[in-house]
Amino acid sequence: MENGEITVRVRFFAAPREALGTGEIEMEIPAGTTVGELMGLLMERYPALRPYTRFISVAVNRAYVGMQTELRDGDEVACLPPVGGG
Amino acid sequence: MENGEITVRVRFFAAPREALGTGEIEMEIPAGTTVGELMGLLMERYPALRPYTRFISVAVNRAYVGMQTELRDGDEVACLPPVGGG
Amino acid sequence: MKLFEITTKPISTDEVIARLNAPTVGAVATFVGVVRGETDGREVCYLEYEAYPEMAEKTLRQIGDEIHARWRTIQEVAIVHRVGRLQVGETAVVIALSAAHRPEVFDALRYAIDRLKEIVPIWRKEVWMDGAERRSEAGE
Amino acid sequence: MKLFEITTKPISTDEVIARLNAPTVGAVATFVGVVRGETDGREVCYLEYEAYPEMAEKTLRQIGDEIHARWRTIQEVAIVHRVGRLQVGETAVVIALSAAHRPEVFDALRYAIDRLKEIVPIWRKEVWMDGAERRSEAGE
Repeated sequence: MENGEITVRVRFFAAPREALGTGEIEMEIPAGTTVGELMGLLMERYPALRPYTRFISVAVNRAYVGMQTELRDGDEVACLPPVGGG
Repeated sequence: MENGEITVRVRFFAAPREALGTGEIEMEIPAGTTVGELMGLLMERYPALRPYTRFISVAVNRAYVGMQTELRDGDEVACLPPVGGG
Repeated sequence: MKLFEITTKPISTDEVIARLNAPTVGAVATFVGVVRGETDGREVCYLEYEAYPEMAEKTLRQIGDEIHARWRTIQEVAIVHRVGRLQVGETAVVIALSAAHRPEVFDALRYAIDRLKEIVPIWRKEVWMDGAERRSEAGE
Repeated sequence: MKLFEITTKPISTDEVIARLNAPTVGAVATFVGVVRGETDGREVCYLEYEAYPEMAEKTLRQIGDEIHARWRTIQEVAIVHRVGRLQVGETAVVIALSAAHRPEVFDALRYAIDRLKEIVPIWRKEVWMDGAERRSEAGE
């Protein structure tokens, strides 16, 4: 890749976390990868996550973002199923 | 009076109570006296109450009543200035 | 446990909420009235609340009945009002009401405190630091 | 004292209200979310709440900011949400907000709990007495 690789932390909660068997992984991805592309890579590599794809919102560095957001080295990405507090 | 005399307790609170110097008096009044007539008698007998006349609501036996209500022997009448709880 | 009470003792919101306790309760809303340290730009020394206690408890119960008639999802209502001398920061009143779910608790809560201020025979005397006083019944 | 907190410990409404303490406070409204003993006609054994705690506290703070922007009379907002295993009758969340006078506290309170349920990353798993489970993220 022209800008090399970056590393991001990806965090999981609730049902996807249990399906995956862990709450956190590291991913090495090409610089310039978007959130949407990262989701695609995750679903490819971890079939257990596939049932949740449609329902997941994504936060980067603890703020909701859109799928077009470009990731940067060291970002904390969180896969958030629909929330249910209160 | 054709039906004789009845006795009612009259209770006072807040400013009228302090103006009167007591929280409770007994009044002997003619049977058939209305709340409005009792208020007239009180103002006549206790000039200290006169500044409060316009502002007083009346409860008989712990329920708000109108001035036309006829009093009965043993009634508890309360002179209530505008309330200010909360 | 009384749901509608005039008391001379300090009020705990947790304790009033506990009076509503039932396995069907999912949402509780409370209104807490607190003695402010300043009114009209004057520093408050203390407040003195006086009630017609028997009628005050009866009218508090009436407010509960009115709420049950208007909002069918409200399970219980408890209202505790303190009387006597209260210092700045102390709680004068706690209104708590419960429901399985939240939609109606906010309107019912607002109704409860509005009605309390209309019909419950309780009076308040503010005593300021400069020695002046103001009584609620003199108008605000 | 934290105004926006995710905790594993039991929550006291009195203690959350005390976080708002100031001589300018005259009215406090609270919403208390409680674990119900029954959902969909099934008896609840316990609830398990899970959070993304760092983001949950950040979004709670955001709700406070939104309230201050919309209702200028609101003085302070505190929101404490518990996570972990909760039994029936235990408090999951307390929202408390303060003002000098009451008019806006009810709308602001309703807004706070509505927003919490929309944006704060917390999830709930209901475990019923019959052993079945339901997760909030599976839809209700």
